[in-house]
Amino acid sequence: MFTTAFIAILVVMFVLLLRVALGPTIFDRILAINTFGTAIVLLIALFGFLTARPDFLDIALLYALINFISTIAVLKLFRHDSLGKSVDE
Amino acid sequence: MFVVSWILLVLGSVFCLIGTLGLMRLPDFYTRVHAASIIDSLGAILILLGLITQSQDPLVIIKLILILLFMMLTGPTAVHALAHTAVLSEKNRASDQNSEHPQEP
Amino acid sequence: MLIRILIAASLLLLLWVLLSGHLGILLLSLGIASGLLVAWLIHRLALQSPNFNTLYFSLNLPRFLPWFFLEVVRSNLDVSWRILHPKLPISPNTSTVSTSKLNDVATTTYANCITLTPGTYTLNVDDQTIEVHSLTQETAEKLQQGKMKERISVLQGRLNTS
Amino acid sequence: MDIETIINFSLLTLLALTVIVLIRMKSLLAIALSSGVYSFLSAGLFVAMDAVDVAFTEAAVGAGITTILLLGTIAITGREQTVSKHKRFLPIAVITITGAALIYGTLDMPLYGDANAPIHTHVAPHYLTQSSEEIGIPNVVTSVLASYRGYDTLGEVAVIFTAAVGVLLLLGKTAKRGVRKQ
Repeated sequence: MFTTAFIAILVVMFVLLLRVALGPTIFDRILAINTFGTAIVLLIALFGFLTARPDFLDIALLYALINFISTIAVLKLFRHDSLGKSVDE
Repeated sequence: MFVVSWILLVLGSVFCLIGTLGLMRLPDFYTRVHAASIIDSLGAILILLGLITQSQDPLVIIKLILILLFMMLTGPTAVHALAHTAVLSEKNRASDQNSEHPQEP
Repeated sequence: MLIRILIAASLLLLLWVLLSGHLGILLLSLGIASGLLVAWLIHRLALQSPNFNTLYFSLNLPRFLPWFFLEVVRSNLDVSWRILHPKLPISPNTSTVSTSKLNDVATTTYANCITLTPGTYTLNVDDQTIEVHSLTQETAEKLQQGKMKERISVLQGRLNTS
Repeated sequence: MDIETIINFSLLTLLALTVIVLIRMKSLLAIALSSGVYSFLSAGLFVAMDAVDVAFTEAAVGAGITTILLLGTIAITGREQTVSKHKRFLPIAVITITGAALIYGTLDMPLYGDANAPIHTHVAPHYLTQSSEEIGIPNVVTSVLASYRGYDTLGEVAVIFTAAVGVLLLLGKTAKRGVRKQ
């Protein structure tokens, strides 16, 4: 049961990586990488249940947050050419 | 309960796969965002709900709900920031080409 | 000010307990310390919203969520069907919806809800309008009817519509 | 083939593919973000190997801080990769020899998951059984790091602190110069 979902997520990850490789614009790549983070969170959550030890959820939780931070950081860099400026400018 | 969880997980996987199919099939970035948001919304929700119905430990359920909550809060913000930046950079490029004085990055 | 920091700290402590599941004196005191530290940092960053609208809003949220979940399912099915269709029946377009009479929290929620339902996502938010990219003409028209906005404006209550 | 083998193979394949994608890309921004994918995947592998704490560190440092630092560096330098004109023979030779030496080194190691390996028979059983009484912290790895090997950790923290100061000095100085330009 978990195996089905797990394999589906693995397939999703392969295709997302293909999208990262193909591009064509940088935004396509960032979109694919952001979704990749979601897939990894689901993968780790599923993995905990697959091995009947759902202690791994803390990591999934951490990933859900970190994925967001790095996406926002790269977009801020894209818009302001710097990470230091405040958003109000 | 077992059957419910099984259905939720399989449905979630199917939606994730449809989302990736869309990511490959749809013609440009702005339409691909819609496909990616299938994975981020219903794919993730159904798989996490499937896991929630499967677990007995209340701590595990709370953690899964928190993951779901964080995803639902951060996902749209990231997508919006991405799309907004894409629009801005397209506008910048257009104005650069009009003035024929491309700015140094 | 102090009360607000303490409220935030106790909420964070609750989160700490829920995540760790241990109730020993050492771990609880560590949790209290980190809760206070984070609450103070949030206060320094001025991230807390200046009024209690947020609280009222959150308490009303359970009334909105079931309807919203159905909406998410419906739009997912619609977009999935269009992706699977061999001819890709899409007509991407951008439109604007007004956010008049919504306060800041409600506007943010509205924009996020629009993004969460596949088929539509927000491109730009300003004081009066939200710019939306839709996958098809129909979803754009459906959004224009303003059912979701109605539900969200009910959420924020009739008193503080400033 | 059991499911764990499939997981390990798929994750390793994805890891290799990510590296190929990374090498092929020219935009440094995309590369910085994709290195986050690499960290995510390797942390997934650590989870599959039961090294949850390493996975935690990899997630926080590899995917979080490293990406931000790389982006900060890109903000100061430039977004496009400049292709170097150096000869490629020497780097390939160095990498091949180093890689071969590392693989040769692993041949002496005990098999993966071997219960009779020295690390499982020396002090590990003591830590696993006694740490909750002796230290009183639920996570064994934390009590090993912070108590049994406290001095070791202190040294590590000093090293990391020095590295952080160095990085901040490098990044901070140039950022100030940028402000002066405006």
